[in-house]
Amino acid sequence: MSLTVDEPIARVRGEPFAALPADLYIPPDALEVFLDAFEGPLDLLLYLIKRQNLDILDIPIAAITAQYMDYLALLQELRLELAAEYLVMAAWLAEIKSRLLLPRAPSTSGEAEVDPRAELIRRLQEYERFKAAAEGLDALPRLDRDVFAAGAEWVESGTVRTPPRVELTDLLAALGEVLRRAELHGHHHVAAEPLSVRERMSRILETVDAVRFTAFTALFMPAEGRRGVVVTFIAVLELIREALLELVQHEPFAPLYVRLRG
Amino acid sequence: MNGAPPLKIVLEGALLAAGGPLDLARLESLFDATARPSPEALRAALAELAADYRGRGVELVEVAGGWRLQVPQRLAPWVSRLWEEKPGRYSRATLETLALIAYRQPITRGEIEEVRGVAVSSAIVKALLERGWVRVLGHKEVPGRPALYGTTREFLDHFGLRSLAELPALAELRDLDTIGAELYGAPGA
Amino acid sequence: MNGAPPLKIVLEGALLAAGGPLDLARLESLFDATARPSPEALRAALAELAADYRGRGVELVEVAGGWRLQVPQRLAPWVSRLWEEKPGRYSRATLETLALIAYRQPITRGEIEEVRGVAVSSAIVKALLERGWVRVLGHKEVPGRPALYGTTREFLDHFGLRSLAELPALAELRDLDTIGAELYGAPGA
Repeated sequence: MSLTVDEPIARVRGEPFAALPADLYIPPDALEVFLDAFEGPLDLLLYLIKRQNLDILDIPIAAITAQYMDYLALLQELRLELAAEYLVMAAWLAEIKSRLLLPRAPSTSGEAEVDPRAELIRRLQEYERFKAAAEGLDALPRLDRDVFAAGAEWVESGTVRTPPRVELTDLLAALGEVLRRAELHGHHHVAAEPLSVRERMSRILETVDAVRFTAFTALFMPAEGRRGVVVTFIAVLELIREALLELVQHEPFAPLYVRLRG
Repeated sequence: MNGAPPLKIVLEGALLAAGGPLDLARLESLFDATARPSPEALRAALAELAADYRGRGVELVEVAGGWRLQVPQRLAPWVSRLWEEKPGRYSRATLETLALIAYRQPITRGEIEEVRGVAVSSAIVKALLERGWVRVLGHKEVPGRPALYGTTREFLDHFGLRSLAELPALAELRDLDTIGAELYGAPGA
Repeated sequence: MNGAPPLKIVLEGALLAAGGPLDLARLESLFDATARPSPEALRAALAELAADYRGRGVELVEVAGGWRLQVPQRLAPWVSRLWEEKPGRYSRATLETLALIAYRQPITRGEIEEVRGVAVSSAIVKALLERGWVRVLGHKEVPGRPALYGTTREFLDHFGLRSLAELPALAELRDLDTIGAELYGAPGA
């Protein structure tokens, strides 16, 4: 992340904004995207530390805490919604700072005194490792983005007599794969439609005729119950929408008929 | 990067990545308007490729949908075993076509191609029709009156389903993968 | 037909027809038991193929699922135009979550949140599961029995890795004990 000072005075949401906290180097126009730019309090702290070329193992807790608080104050001033984690971190930093300021209590238990910063440093280091790991992962050549599976058509020959067996899992995997690709590469958002509707659409197409009219009511089987009727109804609407079916009514309140378009 | 790769290499990569036929217009569209090769240059590069593949495990053929790379028939004794093995399998293209017909019926070939992003060969549709899993339900009333495909009773029987509604939802895909992996070891490609 | 084609040509055809990775066992199974090439012969033929492809629009790589033919990265500027849109970039939150699952598996969502310092949205975990890169390995025997996540073979294949050991090395954690000493003088008695 490279955020530099470009303009000493800037406008934030149209309002001139001059009262920047000391040591705050983020250009004001970047503040609005603040919460998007940082992945959380640890990410923000890492940024504050890196900006001053400090080592994680040697952070001046008072200075970093002050800067962190400045950010939070500014964000609150801008009425940006703060994730709770940022406030938890603020409380933690304040606690560490106060413990460092207090005189060291005489060791009563004989145990080594633990640096109150130790846990913070451990978490910062740990987060930094995985932040770097995520970048490393993103840099790997990825299928469909950087490299592409190479394939050529296999035209089935007469030598295979036994037809291939297909498991349901194969079919599902193939569907998953093709939908994934479609989503990856374009806007073909294939909506999940209830299959019962799709099946009913096929059934209706089989029963209706292009010449002869079929009574609308004949498409319904009351024995199927409410759900069956609804499925049929949606299927008919879908077929009409797709211009496969034509709905005809000769006069108001007369019986409805359907036939195949064309 | 210093300099673009030779035209034929770009075409080779595109044809392999597409896994289906690409026509001249599609091949042209791979290039910036300023660097677009002429149809003659494309044809010459395709001819070069075809010559390169002599004796190899791939051949370039011109079909209705454009140019397509395919595995030559003389390799059938070996390659067909890929699908003949115990969990015998159709090609990825065939399975995807079947899956789209099953889940999106009634559907036209054009609609399948739109989702898959590449042309669907007639051989695939023919194989599914011959297998008795797919049938023509009717024709869509749009220019060309394309056939509308759907699955058959036989298809349901093969998969032990009473109705299409029993087809697993896409969300179950991962679970099935896990189960499959546990039962059979790693699933094949 | 006089004589079998060279081993590497058979492998080339099979890998292209499969359109995805094939492992050694799968490649062996293409041949009659009597004519089955040794693993060494297969490896040698694969090495020959890899050499043949130098400078071409295809390359041979070994991934978790076996050997795969792929269109090399340097052709991406042209080949990716086959699809209208660039594949979506993954957010940092998604990548960090994926990295934690990859390096720290089996791991619970709570453990991921602890390292990242922020909540992990369900949408991210769901997307990784649906993508097939992550799966539930089991449940941790602690209150709530949270799911333990791990990566899949598909994840490795997708990122061109043969195993998790090939992931880029994690940065070293540095020792904390020394700081305490610096701050307080001698470590506590």
